Amino acid sequence: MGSKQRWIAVAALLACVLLAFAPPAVAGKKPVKIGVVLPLSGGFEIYGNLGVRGAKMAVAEINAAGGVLDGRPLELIIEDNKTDPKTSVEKAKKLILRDKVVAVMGPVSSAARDAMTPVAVKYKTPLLYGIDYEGGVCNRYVFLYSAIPDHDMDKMVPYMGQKYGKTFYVFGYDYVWPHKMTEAIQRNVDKIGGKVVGVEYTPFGVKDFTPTIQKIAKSGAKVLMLIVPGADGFTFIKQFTEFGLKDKIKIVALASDENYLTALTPQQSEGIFTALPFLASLDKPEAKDFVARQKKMFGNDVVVTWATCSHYGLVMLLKKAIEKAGTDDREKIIDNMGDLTVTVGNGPETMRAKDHHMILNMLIGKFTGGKLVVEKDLGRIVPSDQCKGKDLQ
Amino acid sequence: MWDIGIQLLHSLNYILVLVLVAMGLVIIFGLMRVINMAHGEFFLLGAYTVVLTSQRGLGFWPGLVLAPVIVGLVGMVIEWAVIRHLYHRLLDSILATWGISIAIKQLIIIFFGPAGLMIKPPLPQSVHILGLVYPVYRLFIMGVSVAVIALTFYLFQRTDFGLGARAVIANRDMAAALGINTRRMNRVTFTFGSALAGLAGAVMAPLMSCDPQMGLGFFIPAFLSILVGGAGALSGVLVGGAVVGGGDSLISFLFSPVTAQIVVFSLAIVLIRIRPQGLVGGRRHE
Amino acid sequence: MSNAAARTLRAHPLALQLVILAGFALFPLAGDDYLVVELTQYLVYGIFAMGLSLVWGYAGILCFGHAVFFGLGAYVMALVSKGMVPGIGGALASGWAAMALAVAVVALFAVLLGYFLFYGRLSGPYLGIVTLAISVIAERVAIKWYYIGGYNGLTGIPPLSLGGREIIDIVPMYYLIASFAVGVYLLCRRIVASPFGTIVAAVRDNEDRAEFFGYNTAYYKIVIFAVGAAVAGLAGALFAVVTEFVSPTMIGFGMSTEVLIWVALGGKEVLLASFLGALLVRAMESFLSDVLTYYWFLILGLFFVACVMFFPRGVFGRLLAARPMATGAKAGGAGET
Amino acid sequence: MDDRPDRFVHETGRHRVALLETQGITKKFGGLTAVDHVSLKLADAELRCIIGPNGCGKTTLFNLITGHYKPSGGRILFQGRDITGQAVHRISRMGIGRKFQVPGVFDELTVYENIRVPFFSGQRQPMLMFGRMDAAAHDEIMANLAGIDLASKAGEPASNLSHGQRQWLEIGMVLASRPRLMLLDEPTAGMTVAETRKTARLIRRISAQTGISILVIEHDIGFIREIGGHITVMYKGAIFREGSYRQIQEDPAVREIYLGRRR
Repeated sequence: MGSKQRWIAVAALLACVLLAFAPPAVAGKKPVKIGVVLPLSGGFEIYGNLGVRGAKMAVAEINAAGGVLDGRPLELIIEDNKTDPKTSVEKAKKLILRDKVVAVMGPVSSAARDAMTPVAVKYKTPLLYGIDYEGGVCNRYVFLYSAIPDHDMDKMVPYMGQKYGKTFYVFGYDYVWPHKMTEAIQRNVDKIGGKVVGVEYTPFGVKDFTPTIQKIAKSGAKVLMLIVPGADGFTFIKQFTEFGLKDKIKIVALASDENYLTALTPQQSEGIFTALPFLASLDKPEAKDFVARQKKMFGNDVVVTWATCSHYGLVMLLKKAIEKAGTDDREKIIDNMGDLTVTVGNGPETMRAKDHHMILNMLIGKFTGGKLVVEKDLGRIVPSDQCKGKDLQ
Repeated sequence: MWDIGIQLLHSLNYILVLVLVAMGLVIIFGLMRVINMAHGEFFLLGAYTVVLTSQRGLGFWPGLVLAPVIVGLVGMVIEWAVIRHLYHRLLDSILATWGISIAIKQLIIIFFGPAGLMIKPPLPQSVHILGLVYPVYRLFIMGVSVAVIALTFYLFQRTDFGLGARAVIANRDMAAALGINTRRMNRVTFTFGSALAGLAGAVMAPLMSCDPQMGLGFFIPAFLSILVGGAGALSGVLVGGAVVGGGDSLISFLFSPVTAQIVVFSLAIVLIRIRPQGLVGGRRHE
Repeated sequence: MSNAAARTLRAHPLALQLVILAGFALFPLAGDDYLVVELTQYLVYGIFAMGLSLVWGYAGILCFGHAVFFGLGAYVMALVSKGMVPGIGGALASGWAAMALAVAVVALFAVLLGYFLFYGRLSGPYLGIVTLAISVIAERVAIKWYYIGGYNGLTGIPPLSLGGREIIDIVPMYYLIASFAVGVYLLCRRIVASPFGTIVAAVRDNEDRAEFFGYNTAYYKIVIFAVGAAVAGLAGALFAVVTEFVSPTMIGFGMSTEVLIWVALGGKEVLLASFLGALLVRAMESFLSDVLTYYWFLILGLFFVACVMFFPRGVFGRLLAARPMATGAKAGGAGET
Repeated sequence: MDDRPDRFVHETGRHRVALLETQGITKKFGGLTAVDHVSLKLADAELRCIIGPNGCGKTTLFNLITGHYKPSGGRILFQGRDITGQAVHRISRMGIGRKFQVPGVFDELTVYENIRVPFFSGQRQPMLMFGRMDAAAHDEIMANLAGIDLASKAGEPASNLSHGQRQWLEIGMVLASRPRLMLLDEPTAGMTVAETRKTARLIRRISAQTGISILVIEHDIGFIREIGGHITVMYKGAIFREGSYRQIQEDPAVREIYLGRRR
């Protein structure tokens, strides 16, 4: 190959690389853009898809009602973060710098959220997070529509202890969220005078849990706090059931929701407990209405869970904040987002201004006969101040 | 003291599972010197064959029969299309099979979605062993594993095919000169190894949630087993499986699964470094 | 293109590289902010790819765990500059010192690992599997170790400062990383063209023969392994600066395989080809993976197989293969820095 | 061939001192004794051929000298130092260069680079990753290439060379490593008659101009005659005869072992 051809070929390839970056066409109208960074692949896509459906429905309803700021429509720009923190950062930067979104919604894992937070701060863009987490975030630019241990473990542990016995075993994934949840469980077990007889963590992707199951069986625990959501959790429950332990030891599966119904047989899921702010089977008018609207928009087979609600709620909060601020200026939206109340699927819920966490209505759910039903309505729960009196600003 | 018995039972279970997965790998590596990085995905294909038959209402058992056939055929096609061009390029065959593994995994995601899928347990009963409720299906797995090991050993130690295969392992050029069709031998071996991986996947599927990432979880321990035991001899995989599987199971029980993985992997690496020929590997030529 | 320009290029093969350099230098003038931010990150990946190119392309060491060095560099950078390492504070914890320390730690680690691997005469497939297992272990340890952030990683890594001013804005950051990329490229080229580089290539080609010429081949493998690792470690440290966070996904198997694909597709035997391979794959992924979703990885996987089978020198390898010393036309021809 | 003065002139002051000496060197493989108490002395600047039927232990003897095999018994002295059982690269660094039976060139490197690899083996320079070639080194490499008639192929990868050229290239490589002793294992295997003659002249010229001691394993009678020098005949692992070309050629016992082999 001569130098000339070589030069042309390289130039062409380089041009391809650079052209791939070409800026997008300018839109005719000016919608208010909301960025979404959720996992649509890579492991947590179940939650990602739920969030996307919640947000989509909220945007559709708001636009049908005339949009915001004198008729400007909302527009969702959805990016897949592949359940990966690096990609989350890339996508967040893209949404903020190129698409000029007013807010970024997502992601699912705490790791990705922590990675995205500096981006939100650097570019002064609100980050709207809608998944349960371990608590403790205090940041002007981060809003969390999340159940934290104050919401669930503070109620769940005493309830289980009273009903089934005060010996607990904790089995979780080996990362930050399960560890923090273990601390909350330990705190509450101590409070009721019970005992944590064993704590065990597992890496991702383990396929045979027999050593752990054997340990749990021997431990004398009455209640197993299972902090292994997703596919590995299904595998665990399946093997746990096969070893015939479900009758002796009650399982509280953290973050378990309606998705478990499709993955597990009724026999396998029977009797598992969970604590959530919303259940699709909740007998309240707003809950029934919310589920019906989801089914109308996404078909009758759609799974509706608390994650759908939280992302829907976040868009609603954002819309209220935009209207209250009267502008799409991001700092002004942040200033106006506090202490707003929305009703999604389970009564009115409020985003506190002082720490950007939610006052939620909580439920204890139980898997019964292939359904997830309400075992106990815990009512409105006000969590402790996650900023501990520090100033958010 | 029953604890020890129970622990032994659990360890044996995991060891047999590991050996079942590693068997196809060791045949391909021993005979063809090809590291099949797509082995985990062949396992995956086997598992998803069972998922498919279950979804179609055919249930588990037809899937169990179909899986080795289908995956064996896939293996045969891949051998024909890719592997046979790379026999003289060992490192390239690693990379190529690894590219294939990415493609197969993506195909599975495209057809079945990325989420974990579960099938109904085919043998939900359990029996009492050592005062322990033990699932019958686990006994079935152990039975299948023992049968596969016995069959493979029979095939390689007692049949003409096995004699030819061992001749090829010992000296490929000489075997070819003696009229053994090494080309055909490679094809048969790769197909057989793939079929074993498919069978392993199908057998293991009811135990767990099947997701597209499940292959890797078995591939690495299986491979370490082979290298620890010694790739040259079939019996190496038994020893290696016992070391890696037994170690993992025991440390999981005594400490935690996380520790087990780190410790077992590290020990395996050190063992491979000290004895590259494996624990039962023969003398190396000086 | 005019004939005169073509003639100039023919006369100076270096001009090709200068044209590419100019393209990168002028890029911020044309692109919008986001593109500059993206390209900044790709440049870091490109540096990482050059590190693997040295180890794999030039020394023939197939390493399935190169992200271990990348991740280690990033973690050391984060820990030191955040003042989380006991005993290291003050001036030592400044960004530049942290970066130097990151590179040094990675190089040292690679020497130890290399000593362990190469004096054991592990090679080919064994080395592949062992390095793969090492990357899995590294990721697992990073997830398990809470002091370094566990699964969530570390955030809030302070920016580098130059002449008393912090480099946080988009364009200065781009030029900072770009100059690192150019510097690393020139350095690596120099190494490759040196007598040392020739011997490394000889060891790759025929280890026994090289040994018989009196070369301690394990020593050469360890040194080039450490250099490639140090480059990856530098890339990791830069990555920590650019993205302001580190997490276990940067140290594990997934990242290791990604860089392997970039380098294989670009052309492992040529530094610049590996570098451009990283840029090309990342840029295509950024735009195609949204359009093609799952099919993107299917295509990438199949393309990778095709590349291994039919184009072992990658997309750019043949194009950019410049062997200045090969002709023997002029002594010292490689030192055109 | 060109007549330029060769650049690889070594000091040849200490004639008559045995450069290499094997004392009863023995190698057993299981029950087979491949090399059986071989005692051999090679003087400085000597050119010697080793002949013998296939399997008589010639190549094994080379492998013992270069450290590829550890001897079962006996000692090897090089320049009076005991080198028995030393590592391959150490022995090589002491100044024993070897050309293998199968051409051991670096296929992926250019011809020029092939010479470059051994060229630096005696220097500290390879340690320096940023070291450059100086003009003198370059000239020396080109002179070496000219000596083996490959200067015009400098930029081509070695895989492009013909079989004979690869053999010469390897001789050039061994020379570039500045050995005191060269072991050449069948340097003309597979060559045409013309190539063989050219190779013989090349080796003779190297011997005459550089004073390097050369030990050659060969079968080709024409080559051996062309080379001249002393001949050692090996048979069944042991030294069978030693003498000049004429003495060996006329020895009926030598004919016997060769004829015996053909039968």
